[in-house]
Amino acid sequence: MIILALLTIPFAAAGASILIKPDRVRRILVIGTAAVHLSMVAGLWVHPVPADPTAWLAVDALGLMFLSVTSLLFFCSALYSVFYLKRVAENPQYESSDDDVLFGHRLEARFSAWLCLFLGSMSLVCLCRNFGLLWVAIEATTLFTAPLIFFKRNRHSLEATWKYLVLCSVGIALALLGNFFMTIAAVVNPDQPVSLFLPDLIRGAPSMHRVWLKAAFLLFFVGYGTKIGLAPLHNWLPDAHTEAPSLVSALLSGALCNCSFLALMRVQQIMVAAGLSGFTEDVYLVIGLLSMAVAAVFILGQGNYKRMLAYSTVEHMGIAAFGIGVGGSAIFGSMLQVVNSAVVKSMLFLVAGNILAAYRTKTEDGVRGMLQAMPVSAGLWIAGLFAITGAPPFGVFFGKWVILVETFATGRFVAAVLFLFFLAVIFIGMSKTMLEMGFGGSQRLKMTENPLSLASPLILGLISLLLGLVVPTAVSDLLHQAARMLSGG
Amino acid sequence: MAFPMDSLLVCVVLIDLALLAVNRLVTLVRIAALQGVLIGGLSLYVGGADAASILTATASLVLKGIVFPFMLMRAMREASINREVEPYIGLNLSIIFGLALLALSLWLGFKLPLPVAAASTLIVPVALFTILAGLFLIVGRLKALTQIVGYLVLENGIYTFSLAISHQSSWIVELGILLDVFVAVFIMGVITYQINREFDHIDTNQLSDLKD
Amino acid sequence: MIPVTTQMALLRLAAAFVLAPLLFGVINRTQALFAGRKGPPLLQMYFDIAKLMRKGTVISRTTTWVFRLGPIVGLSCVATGCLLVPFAGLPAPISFPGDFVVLVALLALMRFFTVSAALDTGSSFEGMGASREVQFSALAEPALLVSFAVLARQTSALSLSEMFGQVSVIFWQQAAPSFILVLAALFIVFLAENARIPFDDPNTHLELTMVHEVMVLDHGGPDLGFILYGSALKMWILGALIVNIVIPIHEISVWPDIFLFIVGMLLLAVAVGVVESVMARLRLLHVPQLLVGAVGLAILALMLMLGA
Amino acid sequence: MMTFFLSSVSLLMATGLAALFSRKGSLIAVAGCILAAILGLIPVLASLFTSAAFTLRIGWNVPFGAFSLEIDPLSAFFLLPVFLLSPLAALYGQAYLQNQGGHAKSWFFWNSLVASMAVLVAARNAVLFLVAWEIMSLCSFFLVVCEHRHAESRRAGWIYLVSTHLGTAFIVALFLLLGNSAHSFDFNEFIRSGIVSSPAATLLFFLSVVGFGTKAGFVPFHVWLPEAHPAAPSHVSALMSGVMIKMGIYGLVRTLTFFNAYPFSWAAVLIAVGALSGILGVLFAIAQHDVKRLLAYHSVENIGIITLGLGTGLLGTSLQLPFVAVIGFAGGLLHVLNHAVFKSLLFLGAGAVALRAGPRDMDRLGGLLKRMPRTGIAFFIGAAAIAGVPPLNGFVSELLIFYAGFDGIVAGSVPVVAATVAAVAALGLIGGLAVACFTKVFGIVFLGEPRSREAEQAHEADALMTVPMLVLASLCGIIALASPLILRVFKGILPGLTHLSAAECSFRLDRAAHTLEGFLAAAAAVIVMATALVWARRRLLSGRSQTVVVTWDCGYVKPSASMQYTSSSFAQPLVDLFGSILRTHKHLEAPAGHFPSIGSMRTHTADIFRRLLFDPLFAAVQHALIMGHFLQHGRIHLYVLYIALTLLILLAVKLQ
Repeated sequence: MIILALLTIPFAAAGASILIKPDRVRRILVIGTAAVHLSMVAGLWVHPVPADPTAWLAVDALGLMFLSVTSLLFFCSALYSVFYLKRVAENPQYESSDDDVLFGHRLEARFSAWLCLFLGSMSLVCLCRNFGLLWVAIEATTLFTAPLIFFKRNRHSLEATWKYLVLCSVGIALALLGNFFMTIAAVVNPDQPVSLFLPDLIRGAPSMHRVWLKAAFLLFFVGYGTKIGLAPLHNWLPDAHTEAPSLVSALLSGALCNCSFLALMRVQQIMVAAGLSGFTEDVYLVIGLLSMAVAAVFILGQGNYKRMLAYSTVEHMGIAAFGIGVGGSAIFGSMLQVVNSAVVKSMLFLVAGNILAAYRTKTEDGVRGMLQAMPVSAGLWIAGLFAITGAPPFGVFFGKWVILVETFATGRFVAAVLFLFFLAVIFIGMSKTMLEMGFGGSQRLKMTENPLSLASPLILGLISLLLGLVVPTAVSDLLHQAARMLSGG
Repeated sequence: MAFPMDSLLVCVVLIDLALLAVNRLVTLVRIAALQGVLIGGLSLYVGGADAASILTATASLVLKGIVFPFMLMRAMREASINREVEPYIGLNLSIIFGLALLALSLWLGFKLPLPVAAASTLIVPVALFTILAGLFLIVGRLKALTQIVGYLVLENGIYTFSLAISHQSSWIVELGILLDVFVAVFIMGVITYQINREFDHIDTNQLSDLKD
Repeated sequence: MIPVTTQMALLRLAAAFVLAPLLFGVINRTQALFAGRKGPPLLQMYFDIAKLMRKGTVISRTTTWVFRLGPIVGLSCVATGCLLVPFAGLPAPISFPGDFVVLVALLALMRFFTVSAALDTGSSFEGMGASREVQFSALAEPALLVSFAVLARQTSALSLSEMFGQVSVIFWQQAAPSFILVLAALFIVFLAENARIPFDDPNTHLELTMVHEVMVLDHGGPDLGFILYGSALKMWILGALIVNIVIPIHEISVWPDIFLFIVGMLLLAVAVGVVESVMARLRLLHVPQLLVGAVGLAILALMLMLGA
Repeated sequence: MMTFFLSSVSLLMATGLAALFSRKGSLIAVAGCILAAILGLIPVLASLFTSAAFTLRIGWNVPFGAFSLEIDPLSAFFLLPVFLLSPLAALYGQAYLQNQGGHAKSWFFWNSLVASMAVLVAARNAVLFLVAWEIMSLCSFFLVVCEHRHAESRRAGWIYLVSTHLGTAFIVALFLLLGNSAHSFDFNEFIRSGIVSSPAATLLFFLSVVGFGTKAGFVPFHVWLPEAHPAAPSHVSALMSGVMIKMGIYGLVRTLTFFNAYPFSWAAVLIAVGALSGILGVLFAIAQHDVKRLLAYHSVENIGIITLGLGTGLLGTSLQLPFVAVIGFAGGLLHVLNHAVFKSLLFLGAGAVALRAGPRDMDRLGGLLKRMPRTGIAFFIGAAAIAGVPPLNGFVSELLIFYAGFDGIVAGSVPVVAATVAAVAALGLIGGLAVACFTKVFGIVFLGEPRSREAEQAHEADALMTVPMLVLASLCGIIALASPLILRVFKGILPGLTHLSAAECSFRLDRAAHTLEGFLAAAAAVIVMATALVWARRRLLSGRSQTVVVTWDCGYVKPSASMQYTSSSFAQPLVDLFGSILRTHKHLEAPAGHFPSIGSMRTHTADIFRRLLFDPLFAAVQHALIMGHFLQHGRIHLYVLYIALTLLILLAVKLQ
């Protein structure tokens, strides 16, 4: 019941927001949807719903973990969207003529509708237990976000949207092929339909056809990997994150990439069940390190701070993948990493939105003296820098730490050294840019900071700090459960 | 049953090669539509007689043979797109690449023997080749529209592949897939239209402002 | 309490305090002899000090308490040094393992204060002298310490009294080359620390070439007296180190010991006089080389000893 | 006992937070810091005097982590400077920052820094240690960039941040390897797992030297020190230089306790590192003009001395020379305390000078002793202490190290003698050069005539600033005086390091105490004689003429303050002597012509390690990485090609 509600409410809200005329009501509707969604997810924490063994939709630990992150980030973004939309309404240069085919309605209504649809599709990703449906849901997230990225409707956002669409569609097509391969691998009796129901697949995994399963994994990996943003499949990511409105970037980075990661983890569950985790591990390790390397290369000397954050997302997805490859307790590290980096990264994107609103430039050398001009945002920005690069007392530290511990324990010293090296380079690159932005500044400008623009980043920052000071038992239990699903334990 | 099936599959391969060699945009779209019809027909031919299979196969046939070409043609007209394909990799070279990809798909196809008896042993290599040809179209052509066509060809390849497992998959999922592809192409078409408005023509080389 | 020993120790100490200025007389006399002059009287320095003690002072208005404290602390340091160094074979009044480090440190303290006092005047002459002084001493210090290391290794002792108490003919027989090298090093340090030629020319009248003398330009009266007496004691202490090694014969009996030691000291003064007569002052650039050479000599001595 | 400690830490954090949110927060924070220090000193002193260890374990739900604290004598010894100096420097800082215009929020970082150092030293779990370590680094970073409006300050902060981060990477690797072999991240497990000397252990040692050495300031990882200290407010420099860099030493020492035995080569490495740091540190210091930069280089020097002591101790332990081991470690550790006291004193003094006289360039100061008498005398005592002259505390620890070194020379085999002679000679040279350097600093800054108008108009600092300095100055004397007593606390510390029993340690420490008593006797003799001479001088001069005139000027017509020797000229002989190492840049405009008007000379000594090692290295890495930027060229069809190639390569590699 509650599961169905989680899906239907966002879709209903999407429809409603198209119909509602007054902006204020619609804004309240979006926030309300987010709040209801969040509270229902919280309800799932308190009263877990036992999974119906045959239901396509169910909540398991892995799903709940990603669902919670998504719901939380969506709530914060929805809060932030009020600030953003108000500002857009006051700055008419964002408006353009309304004569095109798709966007034949008022701007804000459309934006809210797409946001709600996005939430619905992401919830579907987290909840569904059928591979075909999972694929559909992932494709749906791609399609629903495209208009959001295109929201600013200028040449650059157009270019970004186009790249996003084409690359993700190609990726998703490959994932579809992966689905077919998986079907073939799972064939037992030629005349009986193969179920793509996750528990069935896991049950049947040990007797699957090895070659097909392996090939299916590789297709899924490349397919969903494109969406996750693993290098060298990540090329849409910096463009889309830069050109989208900041709150959309926050959702892209924190929720969308994570949902795709969840899809890949579903595949990984089958691989583990089939006893092929040895086959997958070096793929994860190599691609994970490669993602970190690519992030390091592009973060160093990056002049555009939103792009820098985008590459940091590539890095973090790389770290998560690396952790999966290392296996053992590092999987738990990956889970920690996913949760924490999503929270911090979203916070940073929201703050980046504030910066963009204040300084009207995405290049870092146009932004100086934030501490003077916008002290709270600057504080969050600098705290975010240290949080995202893995300094205690923020949560990201523990994710990296657990992964490193296991990397050493399994004797992968070269990988560990590379890991540390890339982290160091990324730290140098990010700190140089972000600190220069925060500090200095001879101009004595002082801007008023809108509380609406600060509430969401503050919430996210506090959560990250909390997760760094102590990992609550409930959270660590859930993450351990999720990790166990991926380690065959 | 093998003979007509095999010969139709060979036709698909020939169409793929033709796609690589074509210079005119309209022809490209039409050939792609032809391929869609062909594969839709194949799935009708191979699939079961139950209503669901017929429904999905017909839907795919209608979409790929009629709706998509119509949409693309309309986009071309409205955006007054230049009729040349504007290859990034020359047409002759494309065919040579295409043959190499064909060889690669055959090799991969033999590496991946179907565990179930399928309508034809050629299905896997042909499907792979169609997928690769689609990717090649995306990589090797400059216009946004050609990339949509490439994407469609890629989808065709995947659909061809599904012929191998038509008995095993669930029709609801397939419908969902079709729906997604439809929306994807629809949005792409809209974006193409937008691109054209912004940039005057749909050479994606123009779309390279965002870089490091 | 061991009264007899204490008495003897005090006696030797008294000899040091009384005889130290005589060394300057001997040096000057030797130089005069070489130059064919008559030279100042042997007791000239006693006269100088006595005269200065009776005078008033002239003090620069730039100066502070540091300036006045300089000579006083300097003299106290070397006087305490006399308590640490054994003369003529008997243990020093204050003796403990590692006392030679304290001795070196006392010289550093003296330097710290004299240099500060010199800088207190704000005069560039004195600044110049101070600058040179600290440079030379910084290099002399390792040389002195490594020399002590050689002695400690050879005698297995960690206090000056034990060390020199054990230096005997037998040691000379065992490790003569090492000892000679160490003596050379110590002699270089002796000349440098006491501002003698070839490091410094105490009798020059051109400030630009001076090192030690230029630092005390602004001192006068009793202050200058303290300084003169302090430098005499310093020469006595450093000289004693050398003479203690060169004349390893003790316990013949008390008085001959003391006599022999004093003769040794006077001969050292003559040697200094000879060196000053036959050598010119080195160019300042070459001074560090000589001091680094002294460190090298001491290290070489240690290597020889370890090799043997 | 741990309740006191915990309440001290919580008090620091709570009052620190108050500083963040309240207007009067800085006062609350400073008061909290003082109160917390008093609370914290209770278990510290209890542990030091009874050699007892107090432990505390609280559940902490983080992966591999445990909130495990222990104050054993070693921790207590390192906590001593933390709790001793932080309140003094905080008092000073309160007055100092008021003159600089607030920075009230910086007190949050100040209190967090103190708290993190306290937790760091007491931590018995690697995760807790790392967390505290990082918080310490971050807080100190924020304090360094307190005046972030100056580009120089930002640059310095960034260099510091990068170095400390890279250093931390090594420490992380160290703990990971340790945890790997012990299957736990508790320090006690590290000890129990009994790591014997082996190539793997040597790797651990290497990691700890690099990692902790970066924080401590071992050459060549010291490059951040001369940047960060001048940029930070003076009380921050005092705390960082006096206390925080010692956390690197603490880390190294704590790591040493994990090992069962030390190979000779480790000792040789430490002695070499110590000698190098000591000598190069003081040499670079001599060539500086900025007082705080100079002091920063002296931190490098003193860390070198500490390391020489530790290296000597390690040598003794590795070759079963118990006396060398005990006294070497004792000297090194005592120098930790001593350096904390006099270095923070000097930084506070330099801050007072900067505040009241303006320029940081020594060549524009002078004559301040008359204008700031209390600051001057405190600075003088600090300078004498750091120069290692008796009877102050700096000499006491050096004496112990010398003593250990000479004992090694007497008792050891050939390699021991080689190592200890190197240590002794290096220490001698360092001592001589330090005297040169600090006579220069004190002489140029406080003596002579003022060289600029600002210096001329300087006046004494507030009482809130001078009192902490005078307290520290008296500590310099008190520690020296009490040194034979202080040695006793080491009998609780050294067994873990030297692998000797407490009784064996105590026996050797008594011997060292005997030497210290001898030294105190000599010192007493100096003081008695000096007092007598002062009295005698006064008697002699009473009733005689005492004329006050200008300094003798050799007959020049118009003497002016700019004719005085400057710091550059004072240092010139030594700078020239070591020119091949220092590579000082000279900008000389020689006066020319018959009526020369303007001539000038400026010297600048950049850090060779930064200029010739790190800068090129970082530039090369950056260049190599930025070459990769062409991959993101913006062409979508090539992006699709990447995807296709990735897929094909994966298929080809993984399915063969």
